[in-house]
Amino acid sequence: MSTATDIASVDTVTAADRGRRWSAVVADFCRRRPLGAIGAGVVVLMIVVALTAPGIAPYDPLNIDFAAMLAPPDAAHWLGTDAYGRDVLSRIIYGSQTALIVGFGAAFIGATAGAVLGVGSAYFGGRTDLVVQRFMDIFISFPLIILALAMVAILGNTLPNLIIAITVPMIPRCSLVIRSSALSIREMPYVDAARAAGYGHARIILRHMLPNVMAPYLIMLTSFLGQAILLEASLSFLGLGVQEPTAAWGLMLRGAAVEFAETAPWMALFPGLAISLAVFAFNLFGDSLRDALDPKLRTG
Amino acid sequence: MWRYLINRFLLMIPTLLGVAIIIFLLLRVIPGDVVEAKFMSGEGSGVSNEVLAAERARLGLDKPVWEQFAIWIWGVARFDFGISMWTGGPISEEIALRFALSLQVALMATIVATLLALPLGVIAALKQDTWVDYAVRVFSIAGLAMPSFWLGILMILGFLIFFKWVPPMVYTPFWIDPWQNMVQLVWPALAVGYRYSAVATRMTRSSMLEVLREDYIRTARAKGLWLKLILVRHALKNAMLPVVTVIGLEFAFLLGGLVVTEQVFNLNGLGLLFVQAITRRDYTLTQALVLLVAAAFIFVNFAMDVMYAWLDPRIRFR
Amino acid sequence: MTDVAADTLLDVRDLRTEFATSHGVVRAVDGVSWDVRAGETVALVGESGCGKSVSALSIMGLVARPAGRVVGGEIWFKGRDLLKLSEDEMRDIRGREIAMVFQEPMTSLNPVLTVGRQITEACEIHLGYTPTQAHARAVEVLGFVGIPDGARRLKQYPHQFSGGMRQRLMIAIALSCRPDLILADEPTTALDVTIQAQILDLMKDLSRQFGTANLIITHNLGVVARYADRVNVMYAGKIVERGTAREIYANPRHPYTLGLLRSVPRLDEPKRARLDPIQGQPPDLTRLPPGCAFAPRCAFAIDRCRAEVPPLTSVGGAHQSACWVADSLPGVAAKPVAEQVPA
Amino acid sequence: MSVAENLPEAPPQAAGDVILEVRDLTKHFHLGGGLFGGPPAVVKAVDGVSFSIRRGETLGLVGESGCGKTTTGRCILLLEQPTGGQVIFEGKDLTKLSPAEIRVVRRKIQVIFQDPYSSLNPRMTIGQMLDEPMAVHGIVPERRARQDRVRELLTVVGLLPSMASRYPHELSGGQRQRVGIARALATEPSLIICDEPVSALDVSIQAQIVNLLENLQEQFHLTYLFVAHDLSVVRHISDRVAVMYLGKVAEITDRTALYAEPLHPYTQALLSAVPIPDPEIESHRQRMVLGGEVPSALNPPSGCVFHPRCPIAIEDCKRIVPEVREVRPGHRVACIRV
Amino acid sequence: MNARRMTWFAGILSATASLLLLTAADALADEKPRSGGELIFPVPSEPPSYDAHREQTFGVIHPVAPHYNGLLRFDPTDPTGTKPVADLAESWTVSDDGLTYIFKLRKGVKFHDGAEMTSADVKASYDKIVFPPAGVVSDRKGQYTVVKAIEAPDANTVVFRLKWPAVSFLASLASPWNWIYRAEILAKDPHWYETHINGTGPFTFVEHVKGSHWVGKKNPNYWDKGKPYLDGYRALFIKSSAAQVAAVRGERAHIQFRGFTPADRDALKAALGDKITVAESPWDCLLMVAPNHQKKPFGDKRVRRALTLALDRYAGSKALSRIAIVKEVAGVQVPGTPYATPPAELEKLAGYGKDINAARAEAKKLLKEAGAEGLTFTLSNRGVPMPYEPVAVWLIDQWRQIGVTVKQEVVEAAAYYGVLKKGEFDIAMDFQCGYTVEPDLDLYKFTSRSKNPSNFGFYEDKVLDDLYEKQSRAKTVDERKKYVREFEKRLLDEEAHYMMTLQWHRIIPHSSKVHGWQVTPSHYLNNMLDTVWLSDGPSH
Repeated sequence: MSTATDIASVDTVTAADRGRRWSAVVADFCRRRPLGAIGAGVVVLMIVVALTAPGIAPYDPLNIDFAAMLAPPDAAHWLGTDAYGRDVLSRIIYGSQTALIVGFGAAFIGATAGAVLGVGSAYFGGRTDLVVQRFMDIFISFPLIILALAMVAILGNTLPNLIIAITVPMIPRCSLVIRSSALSIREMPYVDAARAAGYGHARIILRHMLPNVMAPYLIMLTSFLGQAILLEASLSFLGLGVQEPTAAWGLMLRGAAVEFAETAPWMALFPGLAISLAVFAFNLFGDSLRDALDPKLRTG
Repeated sequence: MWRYLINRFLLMIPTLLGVAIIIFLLLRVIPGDVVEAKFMSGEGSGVSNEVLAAERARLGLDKPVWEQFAIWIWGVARFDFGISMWTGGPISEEIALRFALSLQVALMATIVATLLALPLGVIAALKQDTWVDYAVRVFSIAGLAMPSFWLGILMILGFLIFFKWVPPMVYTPFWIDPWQNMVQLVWPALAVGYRYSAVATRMTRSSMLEVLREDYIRTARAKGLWLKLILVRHALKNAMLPVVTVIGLEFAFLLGGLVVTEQVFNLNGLGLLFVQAITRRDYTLTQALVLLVAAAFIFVNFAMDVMYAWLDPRIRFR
Repeated sequence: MTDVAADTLLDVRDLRTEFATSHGVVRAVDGVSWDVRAGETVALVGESGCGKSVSALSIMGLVARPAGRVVGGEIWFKGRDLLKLSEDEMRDIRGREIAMVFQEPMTSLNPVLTVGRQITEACEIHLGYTPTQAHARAVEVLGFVGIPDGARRLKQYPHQFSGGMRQRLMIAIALSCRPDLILADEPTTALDVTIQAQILDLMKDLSRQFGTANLIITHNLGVVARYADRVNVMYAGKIVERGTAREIYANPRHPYTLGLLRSVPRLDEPKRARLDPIQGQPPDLTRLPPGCAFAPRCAFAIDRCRAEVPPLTSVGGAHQSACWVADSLPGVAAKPVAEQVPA
Repeated sequence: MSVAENLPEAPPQAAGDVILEVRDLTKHFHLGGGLFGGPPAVVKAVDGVSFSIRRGETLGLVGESGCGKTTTGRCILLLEQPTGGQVIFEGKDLTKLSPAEIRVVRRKIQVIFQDPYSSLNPRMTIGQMLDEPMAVHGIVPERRARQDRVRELLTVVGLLPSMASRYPHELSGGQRQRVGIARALATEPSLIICDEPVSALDVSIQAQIVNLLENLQEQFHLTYLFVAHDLSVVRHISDRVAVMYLGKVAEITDRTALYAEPLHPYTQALLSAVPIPDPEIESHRQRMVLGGEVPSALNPPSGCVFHPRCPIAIEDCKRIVPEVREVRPGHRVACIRV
Repeated sequence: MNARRMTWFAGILSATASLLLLTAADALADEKPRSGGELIFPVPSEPPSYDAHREQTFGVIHPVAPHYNGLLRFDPTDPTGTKPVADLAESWTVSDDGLTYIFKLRKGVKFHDGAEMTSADVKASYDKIVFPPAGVVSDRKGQYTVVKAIEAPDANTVVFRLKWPAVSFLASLASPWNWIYRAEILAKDPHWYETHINGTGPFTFVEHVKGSHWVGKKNPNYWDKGKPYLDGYRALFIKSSAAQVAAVRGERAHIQFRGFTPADRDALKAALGDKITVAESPWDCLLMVAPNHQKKPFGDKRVRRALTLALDRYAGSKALSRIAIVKEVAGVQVPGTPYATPPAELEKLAGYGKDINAARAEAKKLLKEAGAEGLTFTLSNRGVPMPYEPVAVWLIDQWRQIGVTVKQEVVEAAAYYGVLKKGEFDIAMDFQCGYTVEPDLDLYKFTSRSKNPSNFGFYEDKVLDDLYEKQSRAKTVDERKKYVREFEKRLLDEEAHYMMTLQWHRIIPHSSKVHGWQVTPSHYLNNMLDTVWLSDGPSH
């Protein structure tokens, strides 16, 4: 057979290529999407801060010191203290844990549940799709605040419940997006091939369709990350989020921070900046990720 | 097309019914009821259980849940939303002024968002990956990243400290005193509009980028058309379709979703009423509000479909 | 057809166009020269990625920026080097003097504008027509391309036309300003055989009628055989063979051309036991071999082919080939080199 | 020893028995409509198609886009549920099988798709893709043995065994199509539906794949239903050819007869439209260029669906739906003028 | 007037005189009141209905009270807000047995609709409160169980007959909730007043725009000639406290009658200087910690005592009063009011001592004895930020210092009483607030659970019940004081059934233009606005 020569000459992808693929992809992303790289950098920094909080925070975030109430930023308290004399910097550092847990928790659950529903709905189509979409319509048109209030009122104010409350409105949004790309993937010949090969529904959905909605999934995930952090802050601001004395950014913005906005602006300023920076970074990264992953927007 | 639109219109009914059922049940699952919220607020003496029971009976809360639902939904079907369990006033009266306010803020914010988003999004798309693009994206993402209540607090504080000025405290309908009305609402509209412009800017940019890569834009360029003409005539109308959707949906969200902003700017809008209604367990009012906001949302969705059909001849002539 | 052989309309000299990709720089068009004379039909033939479409876009100044750019060469059109013109001057040439027809009639028309709008706008801009004049012209060109009832159809939208009809519309748009040259990039690839025949016949007729020169870009050797006067065969960004259609088909002097002709089954030949494919895969433009780009797939390659790039040299009159062994190639009908029999 | 020797071959059967028979197959798609939408529009994508394929032969199915040839293939694969008619494969009517029985049948009927870029799951390696069907159907239950089989399959289709660890995007179009073929072979099918297997490939690659398909057919006694629009390729590979137009079979006969002496006016026009890569011949060729466009399947013409474009149509053609009848032995045509 | 009763009043008056209050009485006498102007004030809540008989929120009192009179009222110039004086009643007598109260009504008082006010109206209004007809809700029925009958023997006389003598009865009649409605209207529709206004008060109703504002204008026919001084008033419904402060600061409002935070006070004072006058008073509201006696180990009084011992109330007062609306360290009565425990005596109670280290050492010891070292529990708190949240944060920190780990669980406000009632908590924040400081009203809450459903400690204590009865029927002020003191010691020290945190502190920074208004310990009082005037007329 003559095919042997033909193969040898066309084996263009070398092992070395594959080895440096990851680092090359990262380097390429940084070069082509500087904004996204900055965002990713901040996100990584945030994760590091959250993980090493006990090591880097100068004070115990729960430590009340009435002697140091409302102290302005100085050498002892770089970012000042709050109304209970707690160190603002330490609370921001520990607050990143809450933000990341809520952010990643809600975004991951929301995007994943949305993806499974979206792909399932698209795959089965017909009546299943119609019913699932009606449910998504119902939930998407439900005012967010009511959902959050109801969840918190029914389930209580704990962190997991907060994550659930934030997740619920994300699911239909994600499912809509994922469904539309899953609809086109369902028409892909490789899904037909899987059906023709006699695979079960679960295998086709999980192995052949889900991995292929990774691009929209990741995009939704990163944008949900920012949204979840912001939502958590808003809910906390309304008193529906995590509760004192937990260190959380939204919580730090509420109550005394507003009352003392004029006389002790550091109390509201720094947590507000932390929220903005975190959400900003996640969005920046997510945006660039979308540009990079969405073939329609690709340059060159 | 008509069949399609009628179909979409009719699909609104099961969705709204679903919303109605869920909010109805949700409210009954939440601990506490309006009677408890009202008489056990702690500022008065203990109220006897008989009084509570009598009040519940008066409000019909002692009836089986399905019966309560049937009574309510029958009223809704006749556009009678009943009376507020908290104030005893007709729901329509409770909502009227707040709705006008929320609608106006939503409209103004949408205008702000659109005016910001379209030019910025188009410019960013045209100058993709240049500093202009980066600047627009940073500006818009900053809008997304800043909690709007935070922005609101900063704005109000800024006015206070630098201008010793506070916006009017009470909503004056536009037709009574346009100036007072604007002076009060323009700030929240700006704060919210900026935030929502971010969503629309991003959509405009990506939609524009997508359209600019379309074959027909290449065709238009090959015809030797002016860039401006290509943009306005060939690109914008196509790129607008998803943008219009996003703006429409955001508008619908704004109607009932401005809780925090309303709080910061002290606007007596639907969002605040929502929070009040549910924290007071004012079932009838909460139900009516949820239904109203959901209906607005669904209707805007439907209107978007109509708009799509109108903008896109492929649908119009189907 | 009058003899205007000396009347060169478009003269592309040593054109180079590059694209920056994440894998490196792609020399999509790598020092290509060819010309088109008034009224004739020239073909650019090659497989996907060989640079034929990019050549056309380079002429129009429509290479997608910032990734792609023309880095060298000259494009002489009616005494002017198009590469030296400003964007405004170029805009006056596009559509007015050189028009282009694209491959995908389904996506190349703007879905939200009426057909009339899309035909008339070029006339209004380039020829200064009033809307009324432009409308009259649009009805006229619709007639030329065989769409009756023009006045009514101008009010319709592209989706109300079938694929073949849309390609007629594209041609109508191209014709509307009476250009001297039409660049047709795979104008029939997306169409069915019977429609393909209609469109090609139409283009041929129009070219005769108005004396418009055509550049047809295609991968379909049959289409070239039927319609082109002269043929340029491209491989990996370079022209590997050129000549009149008859010369190329009767006596191909490049192994690639030869391979292409041999590998397609033909309706006019008895069925062969097996086809004679070109071995290997199309080249990766980011990592071309040092010598002749075709050498790795070439059955006739010698050592020199792998070291030195062969220049395009004459193999008889205007017939040119870029091959070190052009003279020793067998004919089309010759016995295939490697008979494929299953093991 | 050939690498392919370990592959089980098709059971030795007398060539010529009918492996697949399609009887009066119809497939209608309903557009629009919905919950409250009133009567939906019906597209008759496939409208009463009948043919049979004998074991070991290749039936070419040609026609222009929208003629129903692909849908016919998909109905046989049960990717679409036929609206009517029967698909009898090895004696069993596929339209009446239970889901469990369908699973078994799917092993025996495989498919090769047109677009080598979208027919491979981009998130799976070549090895996983070839391994999966064998694991699911329990053809090779042992994991290590399956890996050996994957390597064999790759060799059979002319790829390097090492490519098992690659992802599709690392391969060229021709290589991907080879993977597609290997995947079809993995379940040891007896019938393969080739849905335009070469039309998305570069000219220089098409011939490689056509040759490969022919070699494999001989090696494993495969039966092909070769769906394509390229008449030259169909002529090369098919034993018999069916021409479809607007959901119906216009003409069906063996290859030689069809190309030498096409009877249906549509077949004649189709053949005449194909350009021959020889300017000499082209300049003398008489061509029959059809006017008009293919009508919409939503609203097909009355009588003979081809009559509006037919050069020899008469009044009767507008009324009479022509039957597919045997005009000569083995040569069936749906035209009242023949 | 009966001699014994006179003693009573003397006692109260002498107590009043000895008050130590932060703000001296406004310069009512210094300047002559000026007429005119519209008083603008934000109201943080909106009236649910207009009928105060059935409502509980100051959201009704603040905008609606100026339309009405009661039979009695609390003296608007009294900083303690404990002195009942005449309103529609001109004078009254009490029988010797203390069972019959006879009120003579003013003549010539007219409702806003022009109808003459008579004893029938007073009787009908009180009948509605005390003996509500079917379908009418009266929250305060329980407060008037002592009333046997209400009679109107003639147009100007109203007689209340009691079942037993009650020393607090006059204070009950001075309740700011008991507006006098027109009998004829009530007879036709007992719900009419829920949605309409028709009173005898100093201001008439102009409009209520839901979600926006309430406007009243001067009643030209008001019976108290010369009053009111204001041309009218405008109540703005503003929920956000920041916006309320901004309104005062931007001089878009004169005063907010409920109270601002210390931060707001300081900011206003800093920004407006002399234009702002700050009125402060202890507030008759108190956050208490209720340990659930049914849950282990809170049934053990050593644990409860340890928890109250851990609280450094004086340091807490100093710190929290800077950031929250709490300040005074108090027992069961607002400091400065007649029955309040003097500070020196208060210090003897557990957790009120000045030596916090000793107290904490004792607390740790008690915990150890009770086997509750390293105690961990959840503090259930009501979802109202101010002052619940700072107090909870403080409590958690205080308890941490005796080795007790506390997690806060915040329950949304409306669901909170469900949690309390069902006893689904370890330790809960509880709350009491009254319109006047009066032991009968204030102490009832702490009586046994079986008598009193709002006892959220879930305990039975016959001794306390007995002491409550005794103080209520005490014949002299001193006797009553003695019982109140005993009650307090048993409740807070011996048994530590409940733990008091800090007394609320009412801060009213208002425009210096506002005169004639006296801050009191209750935000339900002094809202008739008849005595209020603006120093330089209409300003907005």
